[in-house]
Amino acid sequence: MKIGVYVCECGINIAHTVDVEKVVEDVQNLPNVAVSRFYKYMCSDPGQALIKKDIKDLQLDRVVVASCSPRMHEPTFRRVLEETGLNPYFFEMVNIREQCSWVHQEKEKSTGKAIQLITGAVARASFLEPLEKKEVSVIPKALVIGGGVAGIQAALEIAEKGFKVYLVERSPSIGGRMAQLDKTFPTLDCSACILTPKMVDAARHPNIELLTYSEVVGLDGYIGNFKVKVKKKPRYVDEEKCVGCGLCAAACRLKGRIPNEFDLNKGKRSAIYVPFPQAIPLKYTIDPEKCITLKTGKCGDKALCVEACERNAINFDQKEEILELDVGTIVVATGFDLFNPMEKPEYGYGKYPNVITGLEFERLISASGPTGGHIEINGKEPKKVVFIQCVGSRDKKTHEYCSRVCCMYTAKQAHMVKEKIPGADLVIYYTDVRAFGKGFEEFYNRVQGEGIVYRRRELGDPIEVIKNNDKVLVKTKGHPDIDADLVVLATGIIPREDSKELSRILNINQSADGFFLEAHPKLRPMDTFTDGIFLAGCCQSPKDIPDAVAQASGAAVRAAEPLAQGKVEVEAISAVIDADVCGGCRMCEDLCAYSALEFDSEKKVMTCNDVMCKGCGSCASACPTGAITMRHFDMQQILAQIDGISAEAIVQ
Amino acid sequence: MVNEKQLRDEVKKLVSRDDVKYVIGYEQGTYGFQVTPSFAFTPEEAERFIFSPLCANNLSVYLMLEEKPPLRKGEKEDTRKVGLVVKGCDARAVVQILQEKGLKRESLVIIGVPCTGVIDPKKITVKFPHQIKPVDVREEGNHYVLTINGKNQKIPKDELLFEKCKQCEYPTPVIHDVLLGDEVKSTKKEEYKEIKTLEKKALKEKWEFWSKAFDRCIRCYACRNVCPLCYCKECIVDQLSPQWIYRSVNRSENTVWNLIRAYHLAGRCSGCGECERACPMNIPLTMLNKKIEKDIKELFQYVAGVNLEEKPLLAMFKPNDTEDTIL
Amino acid sequence: MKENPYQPWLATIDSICDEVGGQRAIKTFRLVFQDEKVREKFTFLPGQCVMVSLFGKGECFFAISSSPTQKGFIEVSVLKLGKVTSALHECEPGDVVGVRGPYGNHFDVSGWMGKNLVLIGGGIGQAPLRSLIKYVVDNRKQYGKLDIIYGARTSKDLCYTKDFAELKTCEDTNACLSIDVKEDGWSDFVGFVPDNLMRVNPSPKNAIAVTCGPPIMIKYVIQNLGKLGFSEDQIFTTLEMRMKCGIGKCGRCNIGNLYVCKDGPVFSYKQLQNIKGEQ
Amino acid sequence: MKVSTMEKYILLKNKLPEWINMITPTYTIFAPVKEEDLVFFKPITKPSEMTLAYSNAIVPPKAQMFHQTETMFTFTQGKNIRVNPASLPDEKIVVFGIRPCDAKSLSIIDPVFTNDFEDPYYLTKRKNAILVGLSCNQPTVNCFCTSLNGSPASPEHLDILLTDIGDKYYVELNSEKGKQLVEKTKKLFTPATDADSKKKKDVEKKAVDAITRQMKINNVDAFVKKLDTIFDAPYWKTIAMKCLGCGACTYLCPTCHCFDIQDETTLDKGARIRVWDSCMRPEYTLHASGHNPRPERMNRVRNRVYHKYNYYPKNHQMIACVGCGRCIDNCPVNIDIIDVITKAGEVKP
Amino acid sequence: MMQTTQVEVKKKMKKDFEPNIIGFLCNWCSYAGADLAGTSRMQYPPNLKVIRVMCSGRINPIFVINALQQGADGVLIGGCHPGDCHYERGNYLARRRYAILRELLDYVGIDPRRVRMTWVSASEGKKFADVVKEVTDEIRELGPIQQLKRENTW
Repeated sequence: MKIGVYVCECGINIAHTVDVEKVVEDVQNLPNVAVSRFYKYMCSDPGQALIKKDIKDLQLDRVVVASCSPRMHEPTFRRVLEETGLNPYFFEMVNIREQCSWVHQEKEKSTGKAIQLITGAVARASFLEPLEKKEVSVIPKALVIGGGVAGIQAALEIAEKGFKVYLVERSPSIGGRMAQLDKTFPTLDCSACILTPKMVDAARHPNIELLTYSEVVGLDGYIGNFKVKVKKKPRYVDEEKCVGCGLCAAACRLKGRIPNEFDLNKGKRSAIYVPFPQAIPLKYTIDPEKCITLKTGKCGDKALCVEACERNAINFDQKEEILELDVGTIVVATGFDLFNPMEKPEYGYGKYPNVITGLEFERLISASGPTGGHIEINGKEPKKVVFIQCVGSRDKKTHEYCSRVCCMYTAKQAHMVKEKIPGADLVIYYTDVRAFGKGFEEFYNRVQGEGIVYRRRELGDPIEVIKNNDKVLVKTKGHPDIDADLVVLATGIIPREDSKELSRILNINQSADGFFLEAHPKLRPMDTFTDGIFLAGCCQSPKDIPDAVAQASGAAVRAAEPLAQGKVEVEAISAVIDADVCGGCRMCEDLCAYSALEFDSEKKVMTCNDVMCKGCGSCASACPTGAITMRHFDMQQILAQIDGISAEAIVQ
Repeated sequence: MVNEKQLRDEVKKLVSRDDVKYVIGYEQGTYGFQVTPSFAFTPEEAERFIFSPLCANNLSVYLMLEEKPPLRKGEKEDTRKVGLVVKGCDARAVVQILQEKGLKRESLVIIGVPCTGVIDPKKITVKFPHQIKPVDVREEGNHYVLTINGKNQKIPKDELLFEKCKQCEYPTPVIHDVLLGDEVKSTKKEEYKEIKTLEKKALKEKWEFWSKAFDRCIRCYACRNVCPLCYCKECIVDQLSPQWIYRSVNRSENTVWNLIRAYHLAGRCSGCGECERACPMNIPLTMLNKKIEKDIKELFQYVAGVNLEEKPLLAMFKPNDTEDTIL
Repeated sequence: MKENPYQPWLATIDSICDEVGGQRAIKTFRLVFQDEKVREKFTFLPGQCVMVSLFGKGECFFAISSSPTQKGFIEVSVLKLGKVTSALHECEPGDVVGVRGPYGNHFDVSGWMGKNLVLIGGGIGQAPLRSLIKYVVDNRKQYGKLDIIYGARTSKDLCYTKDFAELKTCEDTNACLSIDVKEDGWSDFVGFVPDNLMRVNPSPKNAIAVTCGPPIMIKYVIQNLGKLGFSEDQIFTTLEMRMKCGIGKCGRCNIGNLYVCKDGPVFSYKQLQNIKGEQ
Repeated sequence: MKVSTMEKYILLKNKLPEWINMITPTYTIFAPVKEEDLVFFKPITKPSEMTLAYSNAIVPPKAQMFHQTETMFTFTQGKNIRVNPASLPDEKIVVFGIRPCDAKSLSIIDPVFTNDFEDPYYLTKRKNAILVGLSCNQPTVNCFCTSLNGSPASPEHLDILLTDIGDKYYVELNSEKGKQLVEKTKKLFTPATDADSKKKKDVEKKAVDAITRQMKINNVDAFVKKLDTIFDAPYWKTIAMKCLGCGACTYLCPTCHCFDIQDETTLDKGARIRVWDSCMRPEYTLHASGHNPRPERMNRVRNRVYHKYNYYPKNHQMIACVGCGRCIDNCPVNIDIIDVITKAGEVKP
Repeated sequence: MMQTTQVEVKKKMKKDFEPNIIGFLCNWCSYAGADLAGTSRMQYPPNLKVIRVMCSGRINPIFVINALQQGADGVLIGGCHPGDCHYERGNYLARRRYAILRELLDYVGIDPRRVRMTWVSASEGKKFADVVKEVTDEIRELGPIQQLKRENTW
């Protein structure tokens, strides 16, 4: 056994607190260590070449690299071994940066810890077994969850590469949040004008299958072979027959009496509806909670919509369907929710009609909105408008992060007010204006130049909105009170309410803020920790449209890769069952979350499906007979690692 | 207590059946108060069967102990049933084995004996250390009547009973095909008095108590071999690579062996106390097993060996399992 | 007090010869004692065994597969099977092992002088025979006819192929190889070792037959030797058992009252027939 | 070693502590100590620690010569492999209060550790040990030493035998070693009278009579031959049916001497140790190939019986059993060697 | 007077004592959390040495016991928060095993504070650092482990 140990200085990241020279000297004496060296950047080309040369010259059979987190460079170094013909699993990585040099200051102690960690790794390395990478074939289809701009973009890009895509959207139409916006900053393009063609493209694309009014309710399998359960809710309208003429909605007894969610309840619709005129697909949907027929079984003598529909598209007998889709990869683009300002009662939202949110304002000024684009509050055009930024953002009590878009949309909205009501008086309460994107600063300057007043307030300073006849009084520390006609709250972007549930269904992680967690914040921003599932748009973190679209394109590329390859490598780390030792108690069967363990009723032993097994090891640690070996984390390896770390000669 | 004639008749009936291989019961041992396991293949052999308050052994251990040498060419597997005499606690071990699918229910014929407690041989030999000839022991109310050298001796049950029997919650076998005699209802609740007393002691005292006990351990593994639920094909202490527990007999390894043994029975131990009875070094092993039994009752509301459909304790969870000590 | 019999001498692996690859790999290790005095003092006869230690892993009992006529080293052939043998297979030349011995009895090389020898081996069982063959070849004149019958499952499972290439060119030596299943390019016998024995058809006259190999092979070889007219005391074999001490103390390698490590490993068929005990 | 004429003395019971105190500086004294209703041979520092009112120690005093765990030597692993011999203790010990049967057991296992290869660990301790026996006045239920030509008061395998004859001990010096031990403390001893000798004989007879269980082996040679004829008898299977395969009988047997050798290591160091092993375990004979010459409990139970009553007599001309009864006392399923052997005599070949 | 000095000496020894703590961290949450503590340069004591496993469910109670045998003064098990396990349920299973083990250790007289379990998510770098501090302080206070440790008299 010949082990090579390589200690990385990582510039000075490691070297400034770990005496790498001493480390190298000490570990040189460990059993089986044939060579130990240090180098400035082990992951660099020369660093890798150094290892390769040693493997060849010294015939090393195990390699230990002490550098950064294995979550960062383990694949890099495994490749080094592979390129020299050594099994990549003969590699062990020691984390002496994130978990040593960066977190300890005393040089002596960090050096000691580094030696202990490396000793553990060396001890473990001599028990490493070669593992064969497993390949599975990939179903050349993808699933995109969420039909907002990110989802649409991702779906289109994958479809363009020639793969079938299912685009699942829970609401009756795709389009998402962007469809609700009026104009986009900083270019002031009409949101609907740039989005609608994309929606149409998606609907028309031969490779895209739209599954609107549908939700993902279950996921099984693994990269390349996911089995997705999609619940298709009944529209009570035959999509094949419906042409979107709207006669039904016009006939509905409840016409104009139901608040329209798309307009944030500011407009009204019928019980049979499309959320907005440009909806895709343009198919009507009956709201089961409102429709008289569906609620009472009877709607007058005859349901008027049925009568109105010339194509007999309405079908009250439609049932919920569960579709099973087989896909190879998944893009999650489920978007975001907006902060509910009721959580901050001091702003008076919900109490006074004069206080609205930014998105409500978007509907208000939208030409297709409930007021046809006319800004009015209590039936009057507001003269004095106050914008308050950072509502539910950058706030330790609610959401600590910056939502990234509020500064700019507030500027845009202020500009829109100025454009529509030139005489209006506008005040924006801000803390910092973050105008970091392309054209942002310019836009901000332009808006300021329009006579809009920016008033700074510290984040901690309270703003209070109280009633003053049919106006509201905005009281702010350090500024004179404003008697406003309209207050627009720049509410922040928050994770969707159901993201916890979805994270469980998909088995992906959430970060502390509740957004889905990317595999690496810098280098793998589109990946999740579950192979084959990628992230796009605001479900990962707040973004503006171009960022969401860019990430969607990126996620699409990542998701299309395995589809194009046709096969994919899956985790080689899996459980193996020694049939001679297995007692057939089937305890592990219940433990496995992936149904990877199956009972062979003939031989009366358990068997493990390598591909299904994710390598968690829960079965191995519960197996009463010790028949289950967890590859790469077997008992022997862990025992040796404990031994190495605690070796008295080293611990002292 | 059971009518022995009834027992023998039942066993004779069983062994006469074509689908029964043999029946495991008790017979008179070779000296004094000894009772020994007995295997009846024929009705004649069933004549030896007895049942008395001395029948302490948990015979279900033999269910998993039967060695089946590889079949020769043309040889068919013997799938005949095995009959077994069980007391309350023994039956729980049977349930546990069945639950763990170690055996099929169809492969057993269970003769249940409602149990009013058995005598701890250690307690009785202290009282009669030189008894060589077999002794007839009967139960009369709260007393045992021993006929020694023609003379009757009355001894209060409490003085001779196994501690485990004093708080037995399942005196009537929870599983059986035949039940001999009337059901015995338990009015007792396991109180874990001894366990609770020890729990409350200072760490140092506890360690003193146990290290002294474990120091005596000679690692003969009688505790393991006598346990009906220790039936792994290869026990962890016998494994060489990796070798978790060294074969050296010293305090560290002995402690670990005893802890692992107890832990391995978490949620499986039926509380028959055979480990402690078999231990030649008088290590209070049931105090370890009972401790875990108590904990899992309190923490997870789990009782081993009473329900055939139950899933293994450590193969499942409740989302609201205890979080008390988690940082 | 004499030397501690449990304490091995250190020996360096001088060279390693890969005999057989795959799952049941066999390697032959040439071991050289580090201490020159030990090198001189260590004498043995064919059939004897040594305990080889891999420190930290344990010890294993192996027949010496080199001949006493080869000086300065000993060789052992190791089938990769358990913890120690697997670890041995990981060793490289220059690695240090422990060796103690020689143990056990040996082939009666002096008693067999002048006799014809029929040596029948299978698989790794050839190891002790190899020692004997070398010994006989090196003392060729003192022995009669030499028939060597050796077989394995496939040609790839044959050990000591280099030796056999040489043996085939030796005079007065009849080396007959066999494999169980037909292979392209195989010109020797195809079939089981006992069948090859019948084909070779050695005469029992003034002959000694020695057979080593898997138990099932030995069983049929002995049967066939009987058919050929060999008597019980003309047939010898070596036995294997799990060993720990190698010196008749630890108890496990007994067959009846005999200890394989001390009273064996060489037994005559006659002896074996009279032992009551599990083999 | 044995002296031709045995010297006989009297030691008053109240002088015993003094005697022990006098020899304590020179010898480590292992004496019976009570713990949790059991008696163990343990090193004592003062006489009050020991108990002489005991039947026998649970673990036989073979453990004092043949440690359950013994470091054979240590080594360094890794690049510089070195072997460091374990230092053999030169400590002189006295096993005080050992029963005649247990003393006999040591004589029985001596040849194993001597044979062609001397076992330094056992023999060093054996040679450094003085066995001061105590006659067994009150044999227990399962004592049967008399069935095997033993006696509860035989000085045969001892250096010194003490017999409790009321208020004093009858002391028999049976070896040079024994003599030497007494030599320096002579003043505590007075020569024994004929009356004392008679008293001892009476005590011995009483003890012999108290042994009621008998194993029926009339003639050792004949019995060995008998066993040869019933090796394949189904009898062994019926015995083995009950056996659980635990090692209690073997570990507690004074003549069982099997051991296992293992390497125990840390990262860079290690030791080769030996530990008691038991032939009742399947792993004991399991080959690395998976083949097991004694695959079933029947094979192992039979091997145990044969080892003591057939193989051992064949090799060493004595039965490897002293009749201490420990295996009977401690078998959880009442496999009773007296019964097994007696019945084996009745089995038809 | 004499007594106080002894107490002081004892205290000092405790202070000087640097416990050896082994941390078994799951790859997905707690190991990532430890990495985050690193990238955020949060300082904590160097006594904890991490062994990475894929899931806290992999942690056999024997690992813990063995660590204590091989010279660890304490063990920390890190897993994902309940419900967040990358493998769905490994942490739940680990939690049960841990609860029983801890009770058992306490019962035989081994201070249960030597074996701790924590939930650290990938985003809880601070929590990780805090837990390590807390555990290290606690075990330093407890002193070197007296029980279980292999003596290796050789």
